[in-house]
Amino acid sequence: MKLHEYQAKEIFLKSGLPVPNGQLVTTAEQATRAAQIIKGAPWVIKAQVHAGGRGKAGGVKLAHYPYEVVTETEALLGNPLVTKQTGPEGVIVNQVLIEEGIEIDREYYLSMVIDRSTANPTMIFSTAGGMDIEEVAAKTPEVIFKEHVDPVAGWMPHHARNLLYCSEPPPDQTTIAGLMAVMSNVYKLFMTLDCSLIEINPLVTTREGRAVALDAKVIIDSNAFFRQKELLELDDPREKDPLELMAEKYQLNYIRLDGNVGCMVNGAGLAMATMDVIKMAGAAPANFLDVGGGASEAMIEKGVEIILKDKRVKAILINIFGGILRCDILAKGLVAAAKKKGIGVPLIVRLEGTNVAEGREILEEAQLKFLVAKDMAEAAKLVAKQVSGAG
Amino acid sequence: MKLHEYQAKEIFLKSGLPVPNGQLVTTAEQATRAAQIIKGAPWVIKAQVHAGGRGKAGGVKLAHYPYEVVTETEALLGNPLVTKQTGPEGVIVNQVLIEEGIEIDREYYLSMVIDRSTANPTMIFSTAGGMDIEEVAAKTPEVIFKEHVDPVAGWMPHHARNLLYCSEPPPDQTTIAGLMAVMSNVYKLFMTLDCSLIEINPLVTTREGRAVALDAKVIIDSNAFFRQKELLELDDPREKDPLELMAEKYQLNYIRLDGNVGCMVNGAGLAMATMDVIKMAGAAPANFLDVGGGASEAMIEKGVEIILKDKRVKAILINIFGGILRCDILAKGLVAAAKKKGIGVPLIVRLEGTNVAEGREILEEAQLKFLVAKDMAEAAKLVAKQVSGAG
Amino acid sequence: MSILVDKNSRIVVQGVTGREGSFHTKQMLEYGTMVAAGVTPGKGGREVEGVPVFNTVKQAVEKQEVNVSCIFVPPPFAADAIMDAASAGIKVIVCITEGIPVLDMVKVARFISDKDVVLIGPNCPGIISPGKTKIGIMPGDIHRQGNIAVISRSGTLTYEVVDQLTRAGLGQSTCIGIGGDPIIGTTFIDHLKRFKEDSETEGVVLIGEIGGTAEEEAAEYIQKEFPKPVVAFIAGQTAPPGRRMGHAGAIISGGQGKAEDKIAALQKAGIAVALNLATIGETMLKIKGKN
Amino acid sequence: MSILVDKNSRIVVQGVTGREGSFHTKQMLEYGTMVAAGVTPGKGGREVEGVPVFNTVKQAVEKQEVNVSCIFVPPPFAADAIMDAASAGIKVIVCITEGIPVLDMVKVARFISDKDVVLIGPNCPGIISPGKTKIGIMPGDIHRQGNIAVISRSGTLTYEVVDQLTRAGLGQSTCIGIGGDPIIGTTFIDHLKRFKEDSETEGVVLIGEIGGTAEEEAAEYIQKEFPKPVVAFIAGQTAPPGRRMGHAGAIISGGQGKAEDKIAALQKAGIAVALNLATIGETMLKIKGKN
Repeated sequence: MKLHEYQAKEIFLKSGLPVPNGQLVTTAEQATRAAQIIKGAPWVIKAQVHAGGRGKAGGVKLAHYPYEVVTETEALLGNPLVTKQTGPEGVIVNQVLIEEGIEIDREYYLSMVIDRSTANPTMIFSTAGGMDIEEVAAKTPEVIFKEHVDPVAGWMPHHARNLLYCSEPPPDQTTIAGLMAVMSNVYKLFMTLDCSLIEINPLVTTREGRAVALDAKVIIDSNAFFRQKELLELDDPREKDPLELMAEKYQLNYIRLDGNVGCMVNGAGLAMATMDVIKMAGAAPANFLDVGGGASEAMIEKGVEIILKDKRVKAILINIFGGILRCDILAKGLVAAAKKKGIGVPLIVRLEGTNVAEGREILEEAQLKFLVAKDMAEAAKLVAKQVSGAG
Repeated sequence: MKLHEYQAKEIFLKSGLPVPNGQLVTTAEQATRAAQIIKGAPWVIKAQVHAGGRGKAGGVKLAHYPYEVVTETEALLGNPLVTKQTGPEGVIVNQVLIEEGIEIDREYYLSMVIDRSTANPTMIFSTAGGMDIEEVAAKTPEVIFKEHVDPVAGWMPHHARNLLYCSEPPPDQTTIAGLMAVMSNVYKLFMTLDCSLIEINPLVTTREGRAVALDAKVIIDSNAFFRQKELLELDDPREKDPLELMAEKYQLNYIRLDGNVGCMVNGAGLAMATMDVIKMAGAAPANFLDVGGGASEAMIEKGVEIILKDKRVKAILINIFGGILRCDILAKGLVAAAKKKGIGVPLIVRLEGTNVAEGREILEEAQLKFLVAKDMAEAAKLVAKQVSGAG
Repeated sequence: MSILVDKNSRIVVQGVTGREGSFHTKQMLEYGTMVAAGVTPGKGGREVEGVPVFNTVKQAVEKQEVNVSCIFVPPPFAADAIMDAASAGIKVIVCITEGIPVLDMVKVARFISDKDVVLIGPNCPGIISPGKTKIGIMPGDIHRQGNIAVISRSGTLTYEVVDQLTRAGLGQSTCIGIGGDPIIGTTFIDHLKRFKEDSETEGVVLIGEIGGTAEEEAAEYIQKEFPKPVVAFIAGQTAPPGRRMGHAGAIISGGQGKAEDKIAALQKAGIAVALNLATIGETMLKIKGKN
Repeated sequence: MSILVDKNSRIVVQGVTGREGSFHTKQMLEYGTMVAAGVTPGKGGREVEGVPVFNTVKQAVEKQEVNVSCIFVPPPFAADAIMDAASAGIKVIVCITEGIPVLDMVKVARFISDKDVVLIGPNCPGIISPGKTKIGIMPGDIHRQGNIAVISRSGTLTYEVVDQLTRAGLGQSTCIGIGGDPIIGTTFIDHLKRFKEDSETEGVVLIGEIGGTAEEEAAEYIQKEFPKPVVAFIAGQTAPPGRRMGHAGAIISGGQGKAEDKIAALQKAGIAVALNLATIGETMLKIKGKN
């Protein structure tokens, strides 16, 4: 789960991680007041959306006069922001963060992630702050430094020293102390909040040796919500696709994509592979949907409903290899969905595995109109044919 | 550093470790009030002294009427308590803990220590609660169970289960939950307070499944005081030998013993070995004193002063193998002590190692009366002769 | 021969009294797996499907000499269950549980790092050596005993492939689901090393997916040291970056984990990559013939 | 031959700019030890006794190819220093520092448990191979090159014994102070195993003291597997229980760690125990003659 920048910064502040003074506003009036309270000029006006690439898309503005704070805020609020990570329709900006401008001496990049191969929390630090780190990694990997943290002892001062003394000349002692505190706090937060990512880009230092997190990106491991209940409240459903939000409610793994073939599959790997064969057959999946092993009849029904709510969907492919999920359950759910609202688009079904005979029988008895595919390749071909005819 | 039972229980209470209701009193009036506030009968009256073996020595009493609470408290306060761990003069009881009596269903032993060979914090648990654990270990080792804790993950529920399901039939689920919470809290305290020992003997459970720590023994690792400053305030100097207290102030490692040969040595191992040869020569050391490698002239002088404050001392043996500690420093400190207060008892000096020539010269020039020993064996023989003549 | 487990493996099911635990205990018993004990704290003394239940893994080891564990414990308690099994002396731990917090797995990985323990999973279907033993949740009846090994990050996708292999007349030596999480106990390489030594295994199907660099590392190892024929498949060629495709580990992030990079690495290493899932069986038949 | 260190060992002194660090750097250089780098964070670029100072151990390893570290860092920072050295690839770490909290050492011990690292100490005088290299704080001039190894939990007591050996004409192959703390990096047995293989070593003096069970474990090992003559001495025969005799590890507690038990275990294992410190030299001469 992604946090908004302002949420992450509130957490930073509480944990002693220095951030600029700032205020979240949702109206022009609040922006006027914020410009009075917060030290400026300049001020920084930042759209609070989850989509990345906000800066280049005009979601971050600099204001030199109080009136500019207000006009820039007004220009953002309620309007869509189109970034490289949103669709062409963009995302609506509901909240804006107004911050004091900080006089920057040096800029760094700092993040903490899990390194899969070492199975360790790993801090990534770079002297190329404020830039797209993937680009830096591709072009100048020699200015990116990593420290793996052994959970036995956690973050230790020598980790910080290895990162901070990597540049010549190293920062002065005051700055080093400030950056060391930031690093140790980032690790602590990462561990206590079950983060998958903490990213500060840029982390800046001032001429007086103060370290400040100008940006803040935090992602929480959703598997850990059973012990991070307060963090769940920071979830902002407005940032989500309404269909994905609905799927979440029914514990369905649904991701909306750009195509027009709705799919329903059991198992994440098989669902991905199904998307791939659809593409290979010349069509495009409208979604990823893994109903999982423990799916009930009701969940299947809801799944069909969600797929059909996407008006782009021109055909549905159902691909089930019954293991834990039995084919008869799938069939019952499908029939229930059809009875309730009708399906209205061609339906291609490929069933295999546990209780496959019972499943087919249920579908046939219900006199549901559907095409049977004997394997995945055939299913994909059939569905591609349907949508090419329809499209 | 040892904590008093009442101090340990205050810490327990704050960390959610259940203890009986209780009140520390230092006067009979306070005892009267305590008997009114605390639920009884019965009440338990416990002398707060660091020396072990308190129970058998009459330091723990049961009172069935409020007046008994007062009379038992009065009987303890201000009087010496002689236990197997004190000298024959005993220790003065300055404080008494008055507690509600708890109706006991089952008694357990629980402690946490560092296991040297595995280098892990280790929990020791036994169904033989309330008894001397060393005796239990010697007679019925099969009722003592241990769990080593890997610092990677800390205390985990399976550690607790391994200990709690060792007895047949195991306690009921409520009791198990209570004991599991106690165990996990003990581990947390052990780690956060830098303990060398936490011992709860007995840890009892009631018929309703409540777990209560009836006794509490906590020892803090004195090497960790740089990060446990608030714990240092719990130190009770009244429990210490005045000479040891004085030595502590000057960072001298001094332990008072029963003999009459004062010793001053550099290095703990050599100091122990010196005590041993004295004993072997037929005499007995009055103290252990390791002046350490970094001893200054002033520390040597103070060391001699402390040795001489022990009126039983009939001779002094100085055994220095100069390494970091230079022999000339030792000699200067010795001369300074002699000049200030005189030495007054035979002095046997054995010097070796760094700057030994300079050291001997300083002693001779000062016209100090002392015997020179060429090695430790001779030194011990000489000193034994002196005290046998004197004694 | 099979790797890690065989006919003589004695299984303890952790979380045996739960819905999934008891269901699959039955399934495993039916397959012929020697489920010798179950563990659910506080429920010691009962029986599930005729299998005695203990309060601790330690007791199950002492009384029933179990040496392989299969874990169905819910996510909040699964890390403890793995460490419990490892401390009790279990040598092969199969963790089915999906949804364990990744920081719990950081600790688990370090906890077992210096122990003589093999952890399969978590978030995996388990391990099966057809005709000998099945430890996990895969449908047993699609498997046939034979000489092809399968190592996979996915569950149902594996069943799909195994079904295809069986229909193509290619039986399996051992099939392992290594799990779909970012941190898992064993990698492709760990098992490739074992299959290298396994005389029964004549070829390997390697089923990867987007996320991480495990496939790239496997490619490098295979090129250098693995002499048997390998067919690979990578799921998620059409997955968009930044979105978690069901599995916690199936996510393209920080420019890493793309299917195209994995396929390129495998092909560069001279490994036959089936771009179409439906062709895995025939691809294996083809390259096996050549060998 | 010597064990662990020799003429070619390249030393980095951690905490080199401190009082003890700089003093002993000079002493080591005078003895002929190759001190090739020093480390004090924030003081990189300086020199101490002609030795270049770096900000991190990593840099010292990269620039000066050091492979042995000698740590003089104060107790609050010593655990970090040890882990720093181990992470930077140092193979032998000698930690002189006294007073490290025991829970810090719990973490250090686990941290290095799966690394190819030997930790000597903490709270120890170091290691010396007379005539070759001296890494630590022992007075160099009492040592003579020869064939007796010394392993000891104590500092000055070791000097006493070495002096005696030298006077008795018994030179030393390698002398190691393993440290007086409850948790130390290496035990008697670790080094006995090395001395077993060391052709230069013809006999071992083992200096123990009260506390723990390291001597009992050594006795068992020696009886079973160690073929060379051993003379043992245990300090603290007259120490009262429950009191810490200077060293954090020298305490009789919980009925464990008594000198009499240690002596009994050693004697039972057939090891010559010198009850009187003054007779260690002659005892070694006697049993060496017999061998």
